[in-house]
Amino acid sequence: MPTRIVSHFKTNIYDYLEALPKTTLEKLYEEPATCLAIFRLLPSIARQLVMSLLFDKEGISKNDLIKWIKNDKESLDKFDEAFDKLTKLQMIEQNEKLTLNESFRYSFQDCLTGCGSRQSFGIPLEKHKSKPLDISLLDQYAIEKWENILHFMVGTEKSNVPSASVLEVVTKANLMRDIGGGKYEITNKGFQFLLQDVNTQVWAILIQYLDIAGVMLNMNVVEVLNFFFMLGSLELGQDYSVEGLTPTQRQLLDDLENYGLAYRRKKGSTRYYPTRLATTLTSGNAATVSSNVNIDNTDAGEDSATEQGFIIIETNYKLYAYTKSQLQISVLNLFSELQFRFSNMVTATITRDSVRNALKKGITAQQIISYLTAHSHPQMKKRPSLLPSTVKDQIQLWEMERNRLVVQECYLYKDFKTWSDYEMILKHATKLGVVVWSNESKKMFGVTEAGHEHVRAFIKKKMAQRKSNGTGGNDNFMGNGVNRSTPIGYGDSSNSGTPAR
Amino acid sequence: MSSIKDSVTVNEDDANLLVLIIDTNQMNWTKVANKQAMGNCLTLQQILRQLLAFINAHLALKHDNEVAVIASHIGVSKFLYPIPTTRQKTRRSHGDSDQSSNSNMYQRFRVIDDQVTSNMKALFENEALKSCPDKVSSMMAGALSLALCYINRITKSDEIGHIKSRILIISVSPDSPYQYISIMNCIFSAQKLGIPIDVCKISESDNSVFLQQASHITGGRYLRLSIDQSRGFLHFLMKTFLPDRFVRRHLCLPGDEKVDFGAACFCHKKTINIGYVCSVCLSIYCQQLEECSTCRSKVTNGVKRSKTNESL
Amino acid sequence: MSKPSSKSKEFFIDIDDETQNVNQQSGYVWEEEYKRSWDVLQEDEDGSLKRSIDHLQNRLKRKRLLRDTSTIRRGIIRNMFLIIDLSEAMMEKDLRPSRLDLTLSYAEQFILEFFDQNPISQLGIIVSKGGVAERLTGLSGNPMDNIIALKNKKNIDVDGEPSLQNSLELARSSLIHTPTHGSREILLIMGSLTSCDPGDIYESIEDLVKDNVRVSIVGLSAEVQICKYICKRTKGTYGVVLNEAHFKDLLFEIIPPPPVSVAQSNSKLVMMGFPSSVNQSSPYLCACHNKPVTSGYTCARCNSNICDIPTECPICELTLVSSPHLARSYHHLFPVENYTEVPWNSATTTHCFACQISFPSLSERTLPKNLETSSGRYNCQKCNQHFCIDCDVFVHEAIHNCPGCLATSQNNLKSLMGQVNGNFENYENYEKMNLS
Amino acid sequence: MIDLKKALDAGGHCLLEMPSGTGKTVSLLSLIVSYQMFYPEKRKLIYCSRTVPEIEKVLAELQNLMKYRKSRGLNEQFLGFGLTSRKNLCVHSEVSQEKWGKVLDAKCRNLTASWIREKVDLYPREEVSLCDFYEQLDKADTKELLPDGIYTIEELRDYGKENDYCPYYLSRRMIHLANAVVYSYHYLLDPKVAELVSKELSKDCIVVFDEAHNIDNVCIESLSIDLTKPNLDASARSITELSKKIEKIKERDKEKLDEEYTKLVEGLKVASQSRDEDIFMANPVLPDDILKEAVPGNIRKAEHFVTFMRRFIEYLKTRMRAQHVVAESPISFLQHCREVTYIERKPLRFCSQRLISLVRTLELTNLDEYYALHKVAAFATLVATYETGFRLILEPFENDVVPNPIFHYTCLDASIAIKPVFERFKTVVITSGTLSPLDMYPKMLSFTAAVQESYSMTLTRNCFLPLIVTRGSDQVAISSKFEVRNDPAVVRNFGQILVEFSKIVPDGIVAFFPSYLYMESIVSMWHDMGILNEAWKHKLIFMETPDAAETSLALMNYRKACDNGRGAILLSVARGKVSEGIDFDHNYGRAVIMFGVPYQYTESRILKARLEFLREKHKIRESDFLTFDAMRHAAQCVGRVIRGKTDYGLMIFADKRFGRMDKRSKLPKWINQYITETAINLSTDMALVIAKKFLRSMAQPFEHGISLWSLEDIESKYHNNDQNVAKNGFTNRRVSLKD
Repeated sequence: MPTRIVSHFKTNIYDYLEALPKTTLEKLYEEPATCLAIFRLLPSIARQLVMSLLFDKEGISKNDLIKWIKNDKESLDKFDEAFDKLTKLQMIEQNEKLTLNESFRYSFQDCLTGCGSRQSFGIPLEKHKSKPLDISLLDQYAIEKWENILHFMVGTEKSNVPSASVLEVVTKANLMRDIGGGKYEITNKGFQFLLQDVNTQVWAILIQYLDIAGVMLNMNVVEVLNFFFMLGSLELGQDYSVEGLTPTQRQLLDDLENYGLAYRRKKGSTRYYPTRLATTLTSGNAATVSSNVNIDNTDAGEDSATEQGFIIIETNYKLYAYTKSQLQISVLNLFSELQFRFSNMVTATITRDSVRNALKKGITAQQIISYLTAHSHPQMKKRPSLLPSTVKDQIQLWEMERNRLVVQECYLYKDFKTWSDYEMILKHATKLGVVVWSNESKKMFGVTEAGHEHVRAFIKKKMAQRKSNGTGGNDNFMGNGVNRSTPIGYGDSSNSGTPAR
Repeated sequence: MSSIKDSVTVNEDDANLLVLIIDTNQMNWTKVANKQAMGNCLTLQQILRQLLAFINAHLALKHDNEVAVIASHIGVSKFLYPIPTTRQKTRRSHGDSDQSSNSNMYQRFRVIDDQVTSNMKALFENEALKSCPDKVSSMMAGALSLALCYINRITKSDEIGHIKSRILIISVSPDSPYQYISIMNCIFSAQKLGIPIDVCKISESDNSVFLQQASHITGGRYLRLSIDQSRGFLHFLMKTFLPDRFVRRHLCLPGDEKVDFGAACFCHKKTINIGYVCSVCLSIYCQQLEECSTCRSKVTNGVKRSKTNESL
Repeated sequence: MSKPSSKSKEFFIDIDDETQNVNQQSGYVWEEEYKRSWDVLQEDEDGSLKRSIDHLQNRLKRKRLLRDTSTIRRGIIRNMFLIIDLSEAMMEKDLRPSRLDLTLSYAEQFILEFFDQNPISQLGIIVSKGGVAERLTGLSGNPMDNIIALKNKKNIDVDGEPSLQNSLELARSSLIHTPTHGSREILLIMGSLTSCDPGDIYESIEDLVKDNVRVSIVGLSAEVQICKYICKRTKGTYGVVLNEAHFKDLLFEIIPPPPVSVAQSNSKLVMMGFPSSVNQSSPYLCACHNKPVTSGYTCARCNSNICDIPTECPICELTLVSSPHLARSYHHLFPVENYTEVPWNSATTTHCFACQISFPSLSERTLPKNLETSSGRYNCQKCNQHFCIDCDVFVHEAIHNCPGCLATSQNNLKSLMGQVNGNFENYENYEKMNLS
Repeated sequence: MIDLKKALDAGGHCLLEMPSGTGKTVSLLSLIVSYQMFYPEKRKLIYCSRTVPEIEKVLAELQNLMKYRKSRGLNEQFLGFGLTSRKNLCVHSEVSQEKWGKVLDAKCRNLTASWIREKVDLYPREEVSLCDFYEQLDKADTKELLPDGIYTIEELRDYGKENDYCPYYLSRRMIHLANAVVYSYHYLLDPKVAELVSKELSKDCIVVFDEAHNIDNVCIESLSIDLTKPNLDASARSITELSKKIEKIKERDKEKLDEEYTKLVEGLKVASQSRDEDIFMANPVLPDDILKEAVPGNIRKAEHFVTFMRRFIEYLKTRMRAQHVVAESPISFLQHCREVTYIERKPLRFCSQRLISLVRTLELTNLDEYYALHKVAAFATLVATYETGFRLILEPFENDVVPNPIFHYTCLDASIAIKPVFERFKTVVITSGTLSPLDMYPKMLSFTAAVQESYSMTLTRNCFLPLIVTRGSDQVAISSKFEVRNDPAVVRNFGQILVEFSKIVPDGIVAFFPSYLYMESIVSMWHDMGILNEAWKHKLIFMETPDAAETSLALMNYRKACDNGRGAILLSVARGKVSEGIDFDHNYGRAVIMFGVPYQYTESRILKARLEFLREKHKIRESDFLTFDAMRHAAQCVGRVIRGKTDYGLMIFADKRFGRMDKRSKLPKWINQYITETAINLSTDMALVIAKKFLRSMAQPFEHGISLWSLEDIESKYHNNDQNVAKNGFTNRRVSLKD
């Protein structure tokens, strides 16, 4: 499966899960933690459905269920979407009545009621033994580890080469490309990757890891996933014992340390701490929101700062970023021109060129925008529209202006003898709706690959007719008839190719 | 009766604050319990268990969903969760409460459940309350006021207006007359703030008029469970009261039948269609009097308008 | 005069603080700068400074609150005429977007809020332009009619000067017919500084006094002697707006029902109908607007269809309300007592009783001695619970119950009764009515 | 107040500038009174004010004060009353009906003159009407005429009515017994009057000149005389009259004349004991040496004198015929006079006395007919008396066209008239709302002030807002300068200001122009420009006219309009009646607009002469004096608007010249301190914005705005303390003395 980089981790992981075979899912559903995590990935209606189905065994028929939905367009659509997802994920079993997947239902019930004995939420150790670990320290650790990887990708000097396994994943995900001699260089995907928020990045990596795990390290995917989801449900700053983890998972733990998801005092200690990266795995925009919901929120620390956002953009395309981190700065550098750099902030401007550079690297305007939105300063958040619309639109415009041209493969028909022939064929083609482009004066037109066959067939038929009613004449109906035009290149570089519609 | 349905726009990824008001009047619960046919007996404990599950469900819906639980008890209403404590204390409490057995429950669920149960225990053990004038009613008004204050604070505290709140009342006790005004006040202010008040009334026959109005005016849901229905209590909860304000737009939920506000005269307590209202204290009578029995103000009778109308 | 100016700052900020959903945030210039500095303070972690300002703000928040809560009779049933000046002066742009537009939009908000707070009152609108006064709507209990009248463009074009006397006279002429148990009020929004009157206005004023009509005036530009006189004479209020926010405040000060001296308030029994609501599948015409509707109410006496209550039955003139409407007005009759600030030495509580927010504790109190700070606790006299400033405000502005009194066993009945005995002997009445 | 006390102790003169409407009068009185009350030698308080209403005000204040002191437990006998002309005091049935001051005086005198009463004694049968009020008074014993207390003029009349005393003479007689006398300047300054009224005042009197900002003018007027042709003709006539009379008497009883003659020989002592009823005849303050001398021979005989006078008058007439303006010093005048008519200087000097004695011997009644003649006599005397500080100006044409010759004999030196006052009395307090620049007055009045202070005003809120508008919205500079004053652009801008402010200012606006002429011209131009109509939309417009009656009518309606909310504008003139006497408190004046700087009419020769003199004598540059004069008037006008601390108003100076430092610095301190940098160079629109804001904030209820315990309160408290301290101090001392 190709690693698509997507704007949000939900879809990311979701896609992955969808792809999994029923059996695996079944297995997954045995873990309450996993159930909870997956459950949270669902759209709200779907969640509602699950909840309502959760506590009746006999289930209800779909029609009854639909009765429950207001019947206006919007609601019904939402319902369908939800329903579709559920089925895809094998959560709903649809025989004459709808019921939840058995194992899912049980373990999720357990999850809510706290019965069962799966211990799927990690085994916390008693506090009294060891003094609790300072959270800020954990954050520090996580950030350090994680950013180290990113640094490496960006290729900032201070970065030191991360562990082999990490490298492998990174290359596999083709965020970087091995250019021999232990040298790596970042790829377009890499750049895009950089722009996403931490959560998505983590998932991207993890999923990558899953692939590898499945194939090379022949780990049990289920266990791995379970472990991930479990991490997601753990408490920050709480320490957990490794007992009750399968060997695979223990092995996994070592790797995760490299990413800064988990922390252990020393190698092979029986106690591990999940870091913020881990605990926020399953909770999308948690970091920003929870900070002002919690009655007493403990999160201070660098990444929370970055989570809080540090970028201020003015309508005049000026950009002020309150950050020290080399990484963030170099990321900014991807799509803006840095101007000044101060101890705790940098100023930059977003210009056409800077954006185009970014676009050339394969970064989409959408990504830039989402990046800016994700990291925008609390001050900006106060305003109704987060980014100044001028900037936002302009960036998109800049992107569009690159894709004035789209490329489409097509067959070019030319050198018609007579106008009538041309016209007749064209008429037919248009009837089929396969005409891509046509030109009276040159007596040319192009049809899609799909259309090609039909058109040719049609022509043959015509020719046959002519032959039959022996109008003799030379038989090259259309001189050196069809030739396939394969335009190359794309974007604004393309002077070949057929004009877009 | 103009009742505002969600004046504020709710988005899919809004956090939801659910303030759950539990009527914890043992007398009435036991009453309910006694009413049971043998076998399916519904005690407060059971209810509580189911409620906890419900709370968890609510929290499970979203990572950043919040919940507050208030007990409307005999003669007192109290916060069960959250109980503000200084930071390190909370830590410790986690520490204390985590028997490793509990490890197969989501941390957040556990914390909340523990607190709620323990606080409620404390509430019941509290001797002082046993000696309370009226045993029938519960301090619904107080609970509502608390809830509103809490919500008010939370909504103030997040500037991006990300949190949407609602109130759910689980009630068994009959309305206490004394609380009429205060409950009404609560209702109106809730209406102003655009906070729907859901009501789940567990009783055999009689509806709670106050609470009916509450849910009707604030655009919430009112649902009365007769005892034997209340076996599937949790199920009802899940189906009716779990959906947050966003989802509700797409679901048709039970219990929004029209409510009629019949008024009753103060003098004979009989429902009337046309009555006489004292211009000073707005008390209602079914016929002319010399003096308003409520505010003792002499009535200069001969109500102009009414005369003209009689002639009609 | 640095001191005074700062003073005024404070005073104004408070205005802005508690104007909820003020559609424009433009406060006063000096207030702006004040706010900025305040932000700055927040950013640097200087606790003490932040605190002091916190304290400052609290004081301001409360200043508004301290209104008299002595349970005096209030004219619950009100008859009010809203007079709007439509002279050319209203085209001035000194209030954004223009005096007129702002006035109209506020007038609308005012009307809604007015009926929300005084459901069984009546209100009519008079406009005055070109030296004449014209009645847009007569007294009616229906907010919508009034608002619609205001929305109607042809009603609100400006011209010439207003006429104080004419409009007052016009208002009076319709007010004197209202039954005496209701209060008679006039709210005049005056943009112009001059008025062209046919006769001696002082006579008209005397008449107003005679018929105890209370005139309140909101001036949009400057203080005019005659207005001041009128208000003083008729025991109304006179205010001149400083800016948009202040304008709104002045208007909304009129909304809570005015106290009436027991002497002049002779109570009456007003006949009212409590209509039953109807829901029909097939639409029918309503008596009030002759529009087809499917749901509404039927008059308790003549069974004519009305689309919304409270209102006056168009057929038999019976006032139609529902018990909640009456209930809405109750909190005017039982205001919550003001909370008193708790001195540090008795600041024992750790958190607000109502919203559970934790109080600043003495230990972490590091302050320059010169400015004394509040303990952030406010105490209810009855139940002796402590509340935070926000709750204090919220309780008095929105809920109108003291959570403490209601939520604590010892004095809940007592307090309730106490509240009541303030005014009435057998309070129970209130309850029975709704046990139907 | 401290300062005042110092001055009193030091027995020096002092000069105090106190903002109007801040209880100036009362604070003065309270201190002085307590001061008087303490010291054994009860120094008399003489309080000079400008107009009758002001006198009334002062008396009222005084009453309150005494009430207060009584309430504070010290009851002392204190006599205070106002003194004013017969016109205001007379209670006689028909006499008091008289409208015209002079005539009234005359009538009164006809009933009270000494010889008339003698006549009554002589021939009882012959029936002669007398004023029985006066008779009563005469019979009564001066001692217990008037019980202690404070009498306002009104009360005085009532008192008079009750016990049939003539209030006028009563007050005159009581002066030397009173502790406090309140009267108008003239009684002190005008030598003719002063001589009788004020001469028995002891040296240690405390003299207060209130509202004394233009005291110098008063002084000057009191010594200036204008002779017109009619005057001369009249006097000529009365001369002939005289001669006739003389003839008659010659026949009837010769000896009377002889006796008079001898009297004259003995010298003028007789004249000096002229009796109080004959104010009219009082002779100007003459240098003592003259008083000693005897009347020169050539006019001792009546007929000689008459002819002498005739000659002099003829001479004057001839002078009048001159076609060109003449300005000369008294000396040269006398020179010329001698050459032409051989009239020596010395006899001229005695004219007025001679005339007086003559009149008495002839026992003339209805003296008002001789008014002109006396004027001439006085003129003669003055001319002959003073060489310096005076000037004779002959203007053949009234404003250079109408042939109406006038002989101005103008005093240029204010100090002359006031000199005796300063010399005579130990302490003279000169105070007003507008005296800046302070050093000006001592110079002009040539005295040395022990104390001169200008008090700044401290207010509960900045209750007035001075704005200096220098250009119109179109940025054209505005000014009433002579060159540009009629430039339409300027006029339009002036108009603009009027209109705009009439839009935003509630109730009353008062607008001042430098002069009637200018006002008229501008108003007519405005009319043509349609500006008036514009203004009419917002306010009614009234105008002040030279005619007092019209003006007061206008005023009345103006007030009405302000009261009933219509709003009004009053156009008036900087030196007119409105600018001086009348207050525009509260809604009667929410704004004052000064259109242009109220300079005097510089073409006037008298003024020129005066300027010249000032330059010579006091080294005061013309420009300085002019601006000084202009600004003090401006300040006066502007000061009208704010009376008391509840009051508030705008002060708009519409002229770019106000912006200059030299002008502003001459404004009184209490105004100056509120002129902010931003407000000194505004264009109309800017001014409007500021004004709007100001009006809004002023409209807010009081306590809102500003700190409750205002500086003012503190200060006033401080005053009280001060007094109390003083009092207590005194009382204690008194006690100690007793022991």
